Amino acid sequence: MSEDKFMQVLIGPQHPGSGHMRFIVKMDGDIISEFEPDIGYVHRAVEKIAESKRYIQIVPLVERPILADTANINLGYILALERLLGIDAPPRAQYLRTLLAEINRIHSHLYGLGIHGIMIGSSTIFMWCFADREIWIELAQELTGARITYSYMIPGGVRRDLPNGFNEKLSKAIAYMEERLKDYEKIFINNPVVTARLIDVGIIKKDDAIKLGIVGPNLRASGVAYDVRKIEPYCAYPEIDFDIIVRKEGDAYSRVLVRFEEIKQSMKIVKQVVEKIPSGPIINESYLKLIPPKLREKAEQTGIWKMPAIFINLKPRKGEAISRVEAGRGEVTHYIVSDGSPNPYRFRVVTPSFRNLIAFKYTMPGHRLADIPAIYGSLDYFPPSADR
Amino acid sequence: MVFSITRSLKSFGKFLRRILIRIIEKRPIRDIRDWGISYSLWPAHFTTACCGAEFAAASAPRFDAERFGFLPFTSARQCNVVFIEGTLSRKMAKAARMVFEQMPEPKFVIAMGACPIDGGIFWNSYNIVLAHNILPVDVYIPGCPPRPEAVARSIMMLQDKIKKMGGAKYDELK
Amino acid sequence: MMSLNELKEMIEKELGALAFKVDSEAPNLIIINVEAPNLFEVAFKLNHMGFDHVKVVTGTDYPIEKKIELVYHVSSYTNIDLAKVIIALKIRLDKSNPKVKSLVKIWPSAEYLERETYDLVGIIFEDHPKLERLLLPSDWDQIPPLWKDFKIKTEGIDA
Amino acid sequence: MISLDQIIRLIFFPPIFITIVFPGLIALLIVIVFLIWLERKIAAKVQLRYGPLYILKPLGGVIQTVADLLRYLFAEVIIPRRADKFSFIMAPILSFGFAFIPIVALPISSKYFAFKSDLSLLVVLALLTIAPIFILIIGWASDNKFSFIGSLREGYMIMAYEVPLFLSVLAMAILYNTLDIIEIVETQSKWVWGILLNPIAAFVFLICTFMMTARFPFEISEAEQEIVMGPFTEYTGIIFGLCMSYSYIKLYILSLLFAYLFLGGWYPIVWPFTLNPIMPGIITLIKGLIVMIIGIFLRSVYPRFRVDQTLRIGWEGMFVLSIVALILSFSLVILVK
Repeated sequence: MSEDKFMQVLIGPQHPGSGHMRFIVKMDGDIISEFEPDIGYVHRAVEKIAESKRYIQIVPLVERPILADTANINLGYILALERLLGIDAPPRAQYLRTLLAEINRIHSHLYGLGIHGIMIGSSTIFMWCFADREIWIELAQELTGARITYSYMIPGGVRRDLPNGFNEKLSKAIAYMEERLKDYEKIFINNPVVTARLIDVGIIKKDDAIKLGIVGPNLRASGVAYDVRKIEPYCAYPEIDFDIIVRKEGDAYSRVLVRFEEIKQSMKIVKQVVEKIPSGPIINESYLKLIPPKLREKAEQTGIWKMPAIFINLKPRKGEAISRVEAGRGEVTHYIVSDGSPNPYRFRVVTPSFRNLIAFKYTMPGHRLADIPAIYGSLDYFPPSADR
Repeated sequence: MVFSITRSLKSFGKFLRRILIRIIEKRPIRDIRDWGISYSLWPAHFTTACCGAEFAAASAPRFDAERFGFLPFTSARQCNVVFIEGTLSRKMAKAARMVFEQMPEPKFVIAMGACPIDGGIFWNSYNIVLAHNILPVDVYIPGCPPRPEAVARSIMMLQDKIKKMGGAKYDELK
Repeated sequence: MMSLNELKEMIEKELGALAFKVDSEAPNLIIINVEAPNLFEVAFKLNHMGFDHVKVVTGTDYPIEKKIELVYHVSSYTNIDLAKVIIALKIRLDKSNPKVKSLVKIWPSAEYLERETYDLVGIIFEDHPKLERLLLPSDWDQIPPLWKDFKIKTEGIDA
Repeated sequence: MISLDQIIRLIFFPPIFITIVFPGLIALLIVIVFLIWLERKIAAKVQLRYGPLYILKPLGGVIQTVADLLRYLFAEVIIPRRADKFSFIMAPILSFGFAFIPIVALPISSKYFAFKSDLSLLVVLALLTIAPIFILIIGWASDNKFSFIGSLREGYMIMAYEVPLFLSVLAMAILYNTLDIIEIVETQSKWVWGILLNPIAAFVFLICTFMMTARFPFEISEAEQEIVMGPFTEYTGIIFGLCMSYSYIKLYILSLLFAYLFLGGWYPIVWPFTLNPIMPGIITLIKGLIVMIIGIFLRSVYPRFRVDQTLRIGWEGMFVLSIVALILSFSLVILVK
């Protein structure tokens, strides 16, 4: 223990409430006076490795750091790549992308809600969220063939068509989830202990949220109606009706509520997507041409497409492209610099967790030690995605 | 004088410890111990990378690793399994080694995912460490990320290793 | 609603001689090329216009020209019109002496982004509140990993 | 030669039976093993899981805690280099001991007890208050910041739960006009159960029990996500086993005390075998178990409070309520007279 009146506490990386990072906390009694997140424990150099990989190989690479929200991160990369290639996905593919992105958003929010629950000691909400998350994971698995690393979006389209009987399963899942959300309200949202722990804790005011550049539900909980899906609509979002959930308080509880309501909004979107989805090809015609007619016929019957061989040697034009996508945790920005070769010259991805990191430093001071997990959970921070 | 007493006490302690270990390693006691340990594998809360998401799913209702007596617990001191969940970065490798050394014996290591085996998709990264370079891994789970069923399988494999192959040895006998 | 061209003209008028080239490549992107000494002033004016946060800070190494290109992608939360575009603020720095004035005072959201750029690309931001290693281990002693002369293994024959 | 008869008589000799069999060591061990399993199992049930299962599938893995105990028993005991070795080892043993000793003062029935005293209720409570002091010593001896913070939290909590607890017991003592547990139970058998006479005191006692035994939502001193394992962060092996059982022992004793004070002790049914200590013992145990199960069930409903909130509940909620309970008791006594 240091001699002055401050005590320095190091929390993590092996700590039940830290995740894959370390907090360097300076305590004045029970009050935090300085808070410094020490990240980099999961830094695996995605950006450097991407420079050694072909464009299509980066699709699975960008997913790995953000395992809880792979579809959205992938979508962002594909959008940036498509801008470089000057190609666009057909309408059906756009709807399928939206479908997967929203399913992923639901289970990403459930993940965040569950982790937040266990952070303040409610193991039940953790278990429930993770149990119900499996339902959405299974739907996505049915659609894409993988549990969480979908690699579903490819330049110019998607990998697979909607499987048979998907709509019934989806409507069943939505009906079930709506019932469950009522249970969540009983055990978590309206629990007196939860409200006592979260209300007026970790307040980020509107001005601060803008200044610090917070993203996603955390930003919207502070009263800023910023959602990339509305500001710069991509995929099928322009044709779909949904609301941006905004709350004014900016405390940990309102962040939970925003996430909670967004699950409902996502289910609304998913419902509309399966109703409105147009028929047609799922890959851009210019790539479809490259598939031999026999294989193409077979693919149209089964709905499973084999990727054309050209994908290994995609050569975008020289230049750069930036894309932004509203992922579950917030805005993902992909920035690609191409020099015309099959490998990107520079690949940059800024994930929502990395943008939210700054919130730790400026929100925590003034709170108690016991508030660290409450605020940490409410920010829905996913360390591997911040470290990349 | 005092110094020599403490030294002799220490050596007596070591001697006692060795005798105790000999007794414990005898047949009936060893079997009881192995049975107890194999159903009480508690990993420490130590998430090294993104496979942690699937690890969490493994202890969640659909897969429920607690059926095997597998309970993620708080600190290294009270646990006996280090669960390497995915890539070990250089910074994290130091922590992993420290966590392993803090654990009381007998202790085990399960390495999850392709990254601890050979680097996986990050094989050419400058910042990763392979698990076997720093820890004696008992069970590997291949996959990127492995499914929660595979995690459950790894627990059963470790149980078998302890029960049938005498996996739970104290360090002095290894 | 403001069209992209109107916005471009507005920015050109606002910045005047400070920016030597303003153009737009994509429908949502305006690129402003700036000389390093003018960066702080340009950023100040952009912030005044309503671009209130930094999205991305990227450093790209160009070894042949011995330059490092530093890009700030800036946008707005408060102004819906401005939110629809992203401004790329580009500065070219000498690789031998990559120093630039930090923009944290103008955009606090750049703090960790700049720190990461310092960590991985080696650009030194003057006046930064805490310019230390972020992602790399603190005992890292090699050249910044995102420089092109930092080689990693690649697939193929040379692997 | 000692005959079988003598052995039986020795076993059923009250001081031995009470300390060794019931409610002493053996019953305690079984109850703790059962309780920890039940805690995990109930939580699992609420959480749509199975909980511990494969260790003994036909009985739902009821011996899971035995396996955990075995692991603790055979695990290496690590004493950190910077710890104060003597107090590091002695403090948990003593806290375990002092938490256990009050059992001696618990009677099984009006004719079967280890010793009869006019102040047996006071003895139990007084001995129980000693144990937390060793938790403070543990925090100091471990030289770990989390242990230190955890034991400080325990220190803050001691006052907050003990004063209302004592006041609620005092309220009941006024009502029964005695401090002897046996007489308390006998009085209840003549009137009604204490929980009906003074429900406020019962409520305060129950909440303070959960505070004292670190049940949710008052699991403050061992708050996992904040301070790892609280005071016991550095402990390994069998000593950690002692630490872990410490709060369960307290829960056990306080639950039995709750049964004596508020639930009529061994007296719901008039049993025919007066000499037999088994029947009244079982009845008391069942009543105690109900209280314990309520305590462990709360885990799956509530998250945990912050330490300042808990202190506020202790001082502004429970303390005031316990005063109200005192007034209620006074007025009842005056009314009856």
